[in-house]
Amino acid sequence: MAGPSSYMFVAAILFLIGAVGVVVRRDLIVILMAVEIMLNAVNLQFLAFARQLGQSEGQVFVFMVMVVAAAEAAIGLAFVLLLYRTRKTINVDNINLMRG
Amino acid sequence: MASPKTSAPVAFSSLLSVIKGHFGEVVLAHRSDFGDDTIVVQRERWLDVLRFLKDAPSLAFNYLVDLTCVDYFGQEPRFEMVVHLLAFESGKRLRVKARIPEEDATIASLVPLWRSANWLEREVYDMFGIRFAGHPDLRRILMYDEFEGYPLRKDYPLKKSQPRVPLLSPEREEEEEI
Amino acid sequence: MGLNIDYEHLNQELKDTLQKARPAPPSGFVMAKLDEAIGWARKYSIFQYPFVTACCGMEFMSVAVSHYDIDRFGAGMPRFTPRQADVLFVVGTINHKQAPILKRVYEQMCEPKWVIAFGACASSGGFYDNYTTVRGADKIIPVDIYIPGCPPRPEAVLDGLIMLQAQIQQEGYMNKRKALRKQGLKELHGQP
Amino acid sequence: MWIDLLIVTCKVLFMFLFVLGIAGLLTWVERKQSAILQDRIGANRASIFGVRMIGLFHPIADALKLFTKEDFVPLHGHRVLFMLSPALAIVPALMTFAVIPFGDNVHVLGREVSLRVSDINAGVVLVFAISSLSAYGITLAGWASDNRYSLLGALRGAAQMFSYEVVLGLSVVGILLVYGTLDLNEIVRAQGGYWLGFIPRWGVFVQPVGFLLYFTAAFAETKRMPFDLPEGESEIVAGYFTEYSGMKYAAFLFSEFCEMVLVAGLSATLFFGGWQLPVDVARGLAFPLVGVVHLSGSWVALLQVLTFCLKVVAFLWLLMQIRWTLPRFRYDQVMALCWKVLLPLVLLNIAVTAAAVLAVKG
Amino acid sequence: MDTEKSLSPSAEVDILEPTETRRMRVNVGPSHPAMHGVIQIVVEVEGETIVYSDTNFGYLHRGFEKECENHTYQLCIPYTDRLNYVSPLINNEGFCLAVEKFFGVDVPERCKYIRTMLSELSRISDHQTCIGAAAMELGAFTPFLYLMKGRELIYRILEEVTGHRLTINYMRPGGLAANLPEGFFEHLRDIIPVIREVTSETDKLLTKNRIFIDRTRNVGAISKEDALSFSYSGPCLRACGVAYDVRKAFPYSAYDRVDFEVPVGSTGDTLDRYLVRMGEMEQSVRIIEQCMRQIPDGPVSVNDPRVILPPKQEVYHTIEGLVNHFKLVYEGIRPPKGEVYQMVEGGNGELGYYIVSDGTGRPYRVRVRPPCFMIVSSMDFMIKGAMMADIVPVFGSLNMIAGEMER
Amino acid sequence: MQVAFFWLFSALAVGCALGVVLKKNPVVSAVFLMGSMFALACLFLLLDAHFIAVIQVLVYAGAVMVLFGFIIMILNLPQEELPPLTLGVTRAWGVAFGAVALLFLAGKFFPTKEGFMPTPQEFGDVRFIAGPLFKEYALAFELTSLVLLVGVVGAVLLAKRKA
Repeated sequence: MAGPSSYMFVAAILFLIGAVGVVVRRDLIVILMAVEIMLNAVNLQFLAFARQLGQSEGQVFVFMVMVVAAAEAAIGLAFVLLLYRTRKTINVDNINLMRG
Repeated sequence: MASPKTSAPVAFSSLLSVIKGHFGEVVLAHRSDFGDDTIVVQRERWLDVLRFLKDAPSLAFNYLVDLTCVDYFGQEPRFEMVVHLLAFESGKRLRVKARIPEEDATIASLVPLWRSANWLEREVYDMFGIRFAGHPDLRRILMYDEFEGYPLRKDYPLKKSQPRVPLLSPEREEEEEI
Repeated sequence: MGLNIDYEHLNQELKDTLQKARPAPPSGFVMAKLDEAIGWARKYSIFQYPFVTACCGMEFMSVAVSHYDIDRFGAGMPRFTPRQADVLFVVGTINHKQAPILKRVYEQMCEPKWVIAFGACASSGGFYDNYTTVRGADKIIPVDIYIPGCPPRPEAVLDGLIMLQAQIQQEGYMNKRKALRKQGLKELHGQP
Repeated sequence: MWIDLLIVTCKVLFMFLFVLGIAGLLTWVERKQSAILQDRIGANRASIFGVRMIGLFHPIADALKLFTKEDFVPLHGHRVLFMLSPALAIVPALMTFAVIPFGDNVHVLGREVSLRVSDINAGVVLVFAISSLSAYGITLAGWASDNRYSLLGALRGAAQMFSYEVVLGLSVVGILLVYGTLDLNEIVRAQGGYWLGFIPRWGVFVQPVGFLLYFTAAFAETKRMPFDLPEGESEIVAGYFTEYSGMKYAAFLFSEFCEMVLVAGLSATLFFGGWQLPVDVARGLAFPLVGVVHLSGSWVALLQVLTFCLKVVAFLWLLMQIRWTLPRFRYDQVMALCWKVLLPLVLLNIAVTAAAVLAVKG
Repeated sequence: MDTEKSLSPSAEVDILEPTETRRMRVNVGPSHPAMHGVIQIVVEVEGETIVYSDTNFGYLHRGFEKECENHTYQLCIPYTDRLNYVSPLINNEGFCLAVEKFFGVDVPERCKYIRTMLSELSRISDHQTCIGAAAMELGAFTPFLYLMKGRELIYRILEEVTGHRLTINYMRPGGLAANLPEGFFEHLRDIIPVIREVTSETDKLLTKNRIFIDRTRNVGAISKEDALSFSYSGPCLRACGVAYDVRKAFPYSAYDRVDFEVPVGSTGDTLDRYLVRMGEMEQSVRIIEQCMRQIPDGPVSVNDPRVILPPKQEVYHTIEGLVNHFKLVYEGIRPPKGEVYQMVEGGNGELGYYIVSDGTGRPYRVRVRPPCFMIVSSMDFMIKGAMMADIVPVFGSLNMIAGEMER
Repeated sequence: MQVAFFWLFSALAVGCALGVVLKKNPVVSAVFLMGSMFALACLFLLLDAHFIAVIQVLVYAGAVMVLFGFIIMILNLPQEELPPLTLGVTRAWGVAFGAVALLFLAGKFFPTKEGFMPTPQEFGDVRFIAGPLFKEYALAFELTSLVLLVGVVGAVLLAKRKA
């Protein structure tokens, strides 16, 4: 039987991959994807705990996280588009100014 | 803009005198055989004359019907530019020509007057090799860029083809050429 | 008419030629049946690529309308991407400017493929014999069926299509056909 | 245990055969339907042993030919994704049928068996979840082909399917509010019976606007004629599947037909009473001379399945008819239709329905 | 289909110039479903909006003008058939009228009416093809087949008269190849209602179709002034609101004796071009009906040994006839030295022939004024800033006929 | 059975996540991310959260990832513009941190054998979530709708703005 600890382990690994991805990659879009992985890892954790406790709150939070993630993706990608228009690049190394 | 023939057409003779009054001796010859009025003008004044024909309110040949060229091979000057005009208001038609020598096959472009002259002049360039001074985009239009020579010149042989891809069965080709 | 043609002899000659061109029939009952089935499928499922250039295009449209209805033969579906087409209809005059494009389209088609030269111009250049026209599509790509006429009547087109169907039925399985075509091209180009 | 397994296998098999069979048949129907519409005869020459069967063998010939056609992979495309995307297009279309009920529960071998592959109580949402995946098939296909027409087609397809999914999902909310369940079988059951003795209690009568919106959005999802921009033949040649040949091309064609069947099946299930018979079989069938005939359970089940199939076929006919009548939209028009017309309408529909449900149920 | 990335003969454009998003360059044609196989439009799109386009053609240049210089006048007529191959009779007529202008011959009345009638039939088939093809490219396949069905009937009646469905070679300088066959008018009377019915069916399917209107209204609109500057003529010019029609302005054949209207549009967009064509089909039917009523009996060719072959009776029985026949066939008809320009109203507008004669049996130069050459030259101008999908209806409504445009 | 499925889908999810980070082509990354989402949805199913699983597929796989793909294709960047992985100083720190964390995980959190507590029958049901969602967390729910609205408006504003 796979218990909460197994899920925690998987979720942690996923989170780690996401975090390393954010640090290591330079492509802004991929960075956004890595953030999505992290959010999903958290979701998994939430659900595992909800299941363990037999409560619905965990699921409700997952719901909220998904909404926020979707909004984040939309805004983030719109930002990427705008960035590409102004800077002709989406490489984070080349984007080191807030203005101009 | 009404349909043609709303006002009486200008008589050919008065037209000639109007042009003469404005330019002096620019019309080299004129005739009107088979009912078509024709004037031959100096090549150097080509654009000016046509602009005048288009803009002068009494003439108003504002519609470019056609623009082409004829190769009188063996005569001098060799080429003849031919432009057909229509005065939209009066329904009067006029043919304007200019002779171009072979050694200096250039003439002024009519693109500033009519936009349709763009492609028509490209076609004449493609087919006869006449260069148009002031044309914005003079390149081949019907033939491909690799094509050498100007096919509608009288000295271009009818059957001299320039394939772009190697043709299959060349031996059969030779057979047919005989 | 006063022409004295030995049709018997001509027919025999034609048969012999076809026999020579045809690959050897597959050995074994199953293979033979499979061959036949695939030939059957191919002949009734002809997706055409209409390479329409000139006047013949008008008659090409006519073939599709209710009076003639090419769809009855299973050839009613034009595919405008060469990858999905089986039969290339070369409809109309090909000139030297168009030639590389025709060749390209033909090369883009996937095996097995056939070519129909639709009309006099595509078959032989027609009465255009000058600096710009290619004297027949077979100067550029191998052609399987020639439909004469300027332009051919729709009945002639359907007749040509039925002839093509018969030819497809005769031909063997794909690999063999591929080999055959390669060999043919080698002969045509005169080099490996 | 093994009986359950057997039953599930049977259901899966039946579902596959049904969908594949109907989708295969649809290629024939499409040809014949267009032929009838256009005053032609249509394909009829393919014969086996001299039997022509009004052209029914033509789809078989097509399939066999496409099987043996050369399989082409573009040199500069992404090879793996190019191979993967036809599967991505066709699998979701097939998967969604798992939750569509073909009939009421029946008793077989001493146990109650529902006539659908999977009993998931969030059926409606699952359908939309899975079918939203089919956008990947076309997007990746277009991208992996390394062809500009394909890429344009993929972009159009992604934008279109993405937009219409919103309307599609929301248009069903009205029905969900009325029946208060996400289970498709429950929805169908609630549509049994009559108002005033003769109007069937079908969803379309409670949600007429919802149905129209659903049908439009679903039609757009199938990428068929007025909405066939992703493959818009005269503009971008064949759109996202320009570079596909042979079986992979057939997979795309097939997925399109499967989606049509899905749209027809869902329309019937959600809005037209699904497997509900137009007559009340529970009281027996009254024939003029024979008298009242009572049917056994299995006969009723059979009739229900047949009714469902008939409804699906009727919708398919409608889809065909529309496809061969209308010209194609332009890209911005499709988008404007979705976001400026359908979306406000669908939100209004939800609001009105919610208010009505609240008023009726207290 | 990445047709000819490397073959493209087009001008070099710097696509690296600063833009908002990456431009994509798409080759529309030459072998493209909407381009009738012979025209290539290189478009650069930003998203779906066209920012630059370049039209290339010449993929059906067949050397018409060069061929004519090497053939006798009669032998040029089959070549004219293949100029605008959708309405070949009008092309025949223009060439014959031009040659007749050299000789100053006036063809018999019956011939004029037959020419008018057959020209109008050709015009109907031309417009049917144009509308049908444009509708098909918009995705409406069914109206296309309806219209083609109607066109098929016209082909059949033309075949009855001329012996061929499409490339007709029926008219001669000075008359016609043959008189009308028996039962021609009965047949014509039978098909006119069918043509009207086909037109009204199409009308029902398209004119009030919301999608069709959305796709065509305000798409590819061109103003009067621009249209005249581009030397527009025919239906495309009339859609802009200029009622210029060669048949009205410079009547030839029997057009001055029939009553017809010139349909005119207002905005010059694709929808107007469609509506003008629909209106013209109706007017053409009216002209045909009037011709059927007015047509007199009599010969169909002038009795002029300079242009028309003598009757077979004379060829077989008199030496003058035989010599005349021989000379006409072998050397061709010999117009006097000079040049003429003669125009007719073709399916696309003013179709003019400019012929230079050097007094021999072969024309020194034949130039055709192709109406759609000028019209298509405005293509780049019209589609700039439009959407990618707009190319299809705009191009379809311009009715480019490659045979005429590229000759 | 359950355990086998758990490990299968976990491996899939982790593998796909690695693919997202390691593959240099963003489209391939997106496809891997979709695979990862799908595997996670299966894991949710194993946790009896049917509804959430379906929503996961609908929202992530169906919507968010298509958006990603769309943007990647619109930009259509040439590959060489972005080298996939480079190790600068900060990145080296990142990787080092990751490695340490992984070791820590392996030591501390390695999965034990124990299973879940028994859960209520209706755990994955819609009603089970809907109750608290619309009662106790109604304010949060409404706030998320506000977030979504702001997201929509913001995205449109950003994308429409001329640079």
